[in-house]
Amino acid sequence: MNLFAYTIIAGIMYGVFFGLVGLGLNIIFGVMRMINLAHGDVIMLGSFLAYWLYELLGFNPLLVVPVAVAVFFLVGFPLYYALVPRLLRSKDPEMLSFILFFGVSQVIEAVIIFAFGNNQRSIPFNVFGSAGFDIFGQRFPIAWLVTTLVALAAFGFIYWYLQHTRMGYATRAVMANRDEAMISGIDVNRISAVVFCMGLALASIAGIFSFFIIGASYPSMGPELTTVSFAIIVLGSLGNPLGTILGGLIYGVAIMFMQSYFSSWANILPYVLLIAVMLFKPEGLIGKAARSA
Amino acid sequence: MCPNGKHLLKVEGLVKKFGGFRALNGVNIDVREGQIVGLAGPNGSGKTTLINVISGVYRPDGGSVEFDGRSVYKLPSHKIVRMGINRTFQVPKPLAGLTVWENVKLGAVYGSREGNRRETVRQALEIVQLHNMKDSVSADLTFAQQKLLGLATALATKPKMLLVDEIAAGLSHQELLWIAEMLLRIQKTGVAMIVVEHHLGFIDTLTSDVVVMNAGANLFRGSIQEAAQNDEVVEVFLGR
Amino acid sequence: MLRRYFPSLGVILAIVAILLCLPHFYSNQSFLFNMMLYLALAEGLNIIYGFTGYLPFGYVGFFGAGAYGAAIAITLLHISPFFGVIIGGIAAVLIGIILIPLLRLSGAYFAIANLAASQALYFVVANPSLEKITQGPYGIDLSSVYNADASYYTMLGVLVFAMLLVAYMRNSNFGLSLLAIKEDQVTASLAGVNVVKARSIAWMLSAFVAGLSGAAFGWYTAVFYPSTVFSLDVSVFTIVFVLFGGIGTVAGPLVGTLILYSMYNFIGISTPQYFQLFYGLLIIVLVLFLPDGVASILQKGKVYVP
Amino acid sequence: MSRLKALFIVIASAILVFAAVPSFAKKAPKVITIGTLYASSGPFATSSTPQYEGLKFWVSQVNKEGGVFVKAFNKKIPVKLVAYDDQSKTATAGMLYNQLITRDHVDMLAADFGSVLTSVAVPLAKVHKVMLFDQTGTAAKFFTPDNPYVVLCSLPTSGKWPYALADFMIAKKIPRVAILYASNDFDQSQAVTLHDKLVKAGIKPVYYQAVPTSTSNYSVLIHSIQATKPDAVIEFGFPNNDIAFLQGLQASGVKFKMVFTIFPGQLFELLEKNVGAKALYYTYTYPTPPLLKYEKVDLGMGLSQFEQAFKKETGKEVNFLNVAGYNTGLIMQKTLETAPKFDQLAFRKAVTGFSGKLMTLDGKFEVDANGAQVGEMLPVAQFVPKGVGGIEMHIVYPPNMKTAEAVYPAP
Repeated sequence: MNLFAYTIIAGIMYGVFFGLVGLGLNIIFGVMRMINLAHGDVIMLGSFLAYWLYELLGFNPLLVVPVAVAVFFLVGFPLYYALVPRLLRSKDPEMLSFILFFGVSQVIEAVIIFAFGNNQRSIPFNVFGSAGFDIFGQRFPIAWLVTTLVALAAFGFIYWYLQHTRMGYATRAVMANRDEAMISGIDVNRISAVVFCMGLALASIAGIFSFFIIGASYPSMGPELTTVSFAIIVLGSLGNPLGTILGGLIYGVAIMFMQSYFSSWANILPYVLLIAVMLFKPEGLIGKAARSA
Repeated sequence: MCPNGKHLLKVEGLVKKFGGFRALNGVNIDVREGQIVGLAGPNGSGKTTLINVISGVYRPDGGSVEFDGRSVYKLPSHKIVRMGINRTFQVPKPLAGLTVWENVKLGAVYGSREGNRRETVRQALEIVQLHNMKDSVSADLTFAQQKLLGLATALATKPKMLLVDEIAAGLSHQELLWIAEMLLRIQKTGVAMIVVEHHLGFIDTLTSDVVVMNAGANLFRGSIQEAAQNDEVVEVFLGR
Repeated sequence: MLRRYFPSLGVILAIVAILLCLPHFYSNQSFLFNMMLYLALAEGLNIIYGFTGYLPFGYVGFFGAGAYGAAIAITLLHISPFFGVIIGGIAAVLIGIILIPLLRLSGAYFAIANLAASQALYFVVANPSLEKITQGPYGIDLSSVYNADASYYTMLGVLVFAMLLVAYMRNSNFGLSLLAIKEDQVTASLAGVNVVKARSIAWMLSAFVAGLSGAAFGWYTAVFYPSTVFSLDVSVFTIVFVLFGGIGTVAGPLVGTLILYSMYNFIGISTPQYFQLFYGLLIIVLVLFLPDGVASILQKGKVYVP
Repeated sequence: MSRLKALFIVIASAILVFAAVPSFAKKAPKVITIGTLYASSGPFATSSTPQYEGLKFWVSQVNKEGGVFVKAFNKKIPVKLVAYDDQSKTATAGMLYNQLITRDHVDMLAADFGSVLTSVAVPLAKVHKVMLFDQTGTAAKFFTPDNPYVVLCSLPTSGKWPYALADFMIAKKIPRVAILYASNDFDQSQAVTLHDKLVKAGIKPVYYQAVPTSTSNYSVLIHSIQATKPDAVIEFGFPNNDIAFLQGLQASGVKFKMVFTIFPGQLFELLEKNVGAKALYYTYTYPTPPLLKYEKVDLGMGLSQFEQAFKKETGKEVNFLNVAGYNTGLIMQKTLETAPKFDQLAFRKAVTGFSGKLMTLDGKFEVDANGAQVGEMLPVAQFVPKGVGGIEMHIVYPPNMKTAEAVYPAP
């Protein structure tokens, strides 16, 4: 029973974090209808940024968050304008962008190996203090609590942005129908560029805290994370950013149960979930209502 | 014209739903061999949906469709095509990367499966007068030529029945006359047709047998002159 | 009628002649083997991607299924390695049949679902609870049937088969019908093409080629692990080679593989990151400026590419 | 007829003479070429690179003295190392081993690190009849009677590693044991050995589970283990698993009386850097050089001398894999020094000749008839705190090597 309770609570915390892992991919998909195949590599970049600032300057991971946001907005804008408008004009933007971002992911991986070597890196768990905290009589590392809170804050921010800002309103319009939004005078390119940067920044934030949930970081961890993220956003529902948290929770709790009770099969889970949802419930678990909103 | 020929197509109580919306709500229509039936009605009345369902592009949700004595209800398109029904599109969808010849050849190879394929392709292209462009890539054709290419591909499958969707839209008066004449020539080879058209004058040049649809059901059948006298039809066309 | 096959057959004969003669002058058989392997895989991927537009990111799944299918047949059923290779091909086709529903998904969704499927297959094969059948993660040992020359010529046979398939596709009505499906499924089916059947056949042929290649590779390598034959690099390299060469022709994937794999062999092996960086950049440039590959330069100049 | 016969004899003897001439006239080569692979990237990079450095160090040492003495030619010949990067990928490795043999025509092969990257070399060595000096590829299945061309230079085959560990636990009468292992040949063979030995002694493990080698988060697993209330937890993994396991253990605050992992004893610095010294306090491991110090040697340097010289040349502290790489060089050196003929089977015979009679900084070199290492058995060691934040290691088993009593249960 103890183990059961632990599994559920750990799964929820794990799941909230994995919601954050998928969030950036989902908002980019929502606005641009493109799958950022370099998503996992951006997460990796975030973790390496955190590692580097921690080793060099002793930065607390929480302090890395604003740095990462700034960096990815600075990189994201030129990257968007260099690549995306050209792609949108091509004859098959969906497929070509998919392949293009795959190229980007390979470049990122190679450059990071040049810069850091292919070794594993990690930040010690006790960077937030070595005390644990208790939930329902179960003890968890404090780093997990911090990570969960950061992920929830990110979701809160996206909710606030979409529902309570002018730009968020325009973003929702673009998500609903890009062409109509363009006709009604919204600067679709500018919105897309901002959301693209936001997606990258969110991915990098997930990367900063990945040490405490996923374990050590290494340059070639990207592709697997991209697949897992895609499974999560398909579960939640594609193009609906807030639905991502549901996908994350299902994934988190499921994987924790697998680890507790069928540990040797745990790694197959995200892939089977992904295929099953795509074939049998392609609109995601929240369904049409949420999707058309 | 042979209005007394035997029944070729028989549609009864056909239903098609999109989510909660019933785009077709119990349509009945029958067409005899070699007959041209005009299909008119306001936007959104379900004309194109009907053609999409009969040709297997959409799957129906109820009713029955019989062709040549056999049910084609819920069959996939290629089977319906091989049984002898084909169609054209309002917005042409040629295989843009292939040449004109290859487009039509595909129909001759997979749709009709009989006769001399080369000859079939040549004849189809001659009917629509695209033979001199047979090696052009179809993406390079004009809008009107692409429509004709679609018609030629359909003809290459040797249909007994053609569903012609708004072929007149966007064409000049001259082109209209020429197309009407061509359709009549095709009919003479024994091909029945349902001709969907906004342009009642165009239908008038082809047939005196018109079906008017409204809100996913058939409202009226008769000649154009009778239709003009019918209050319901007039109301539907002029708006409530 | 058969004359239209001549250019394609010419290309195939040239490749075969080179691969038969080269081992007498050039001693690095392993390089030649791997070159043939990627040539065959590139043509196999060309069958499905070039002719139907489905990009199989999980293509390595068939490769691995072939390697394991053959290895299991050889070690458990004691079948001769040559027939083992054919069984490997069949194993891949069986996996292909299971995955046919994925063809309902379009574009990028198909690509990702297929990737997930190959990973799932990898984890099943590598799972220790299947140790009795697959040896789990502990790997396969075929050194008792190791035969470098026999497996070399088997691979050459697989390559010839793959090239002939593509030559057939390039010149036949069946290939034309697949191109039609790639352009527009509705129009194709209204021309009478059985879309589901045609693309499933292309899918299974593509799987068969990858399965045969994987099986021949397994035989040649003799000792391998799940991570060897399910490595995502196999998919990635093959896709990059095909994209670079150009799809839908016999020669395109061959040219792409010959150039890039040679390059990989000379710069990639000593410093793999340089090669990774290079092909990453190459993909970006290709997508932005030459989405149809090198062969399209010739085709734009109205040159026929076999 | 007889004329034909005579012609035949002439031709046959001519062929024989031509075939024989090269072997008579076999001249001493200008250099002895040794082929090897290393991984600069991928999961094995952290282990492979130091092993390669150790081998390179040996090459530079012998070349400083004018080369290695080759008995077959009765003179010293310089050594040339031909090395390629396999990126931790077996497919690439297979191709490169082949290239070393068929294109570079190396005189001897040294395998890359570990069983996975060694596996592809074993059948190639057999087929091409080239001696493969297996450095750390400890899978038992490599060593078969039909393949004389492979010799394991350091560490016994992995299934033999936990012998002392099992005896230690039986001697301590630890009743409840949990075994968690990563599902790969290396770890599984150890888990199986330990499990069987314990069961034989009447200790049935309360938890015995495989997890994927890619497992990177052990916190839930640690709680499942805790639920079975074990006294001792044995985790067999690769370095990444051990790091993740120890991190998870520390973060969860769960305590066991005894915890064992493999790699702190081989890659101490890597582990300490990633998990911190505190996480290692009172845990157990297999000690290897340089933690285990062999100073009296028959060939090459003793451990302290090696540590100094290596640091001087590379600026790095020595770890086990540096020792293993250097040790491989020494075994090759001894082979060349004692083989009377310069051919592969003579090399193999020479190895059998000095097996059991050679002491190096890696311990006693002894192989069985199939070439598997049986000499360098692994004791059990425990880490204990030393001063403020420091750490040191005591060998606690077997009794003849013991430097201190085990602190059990862990405080």
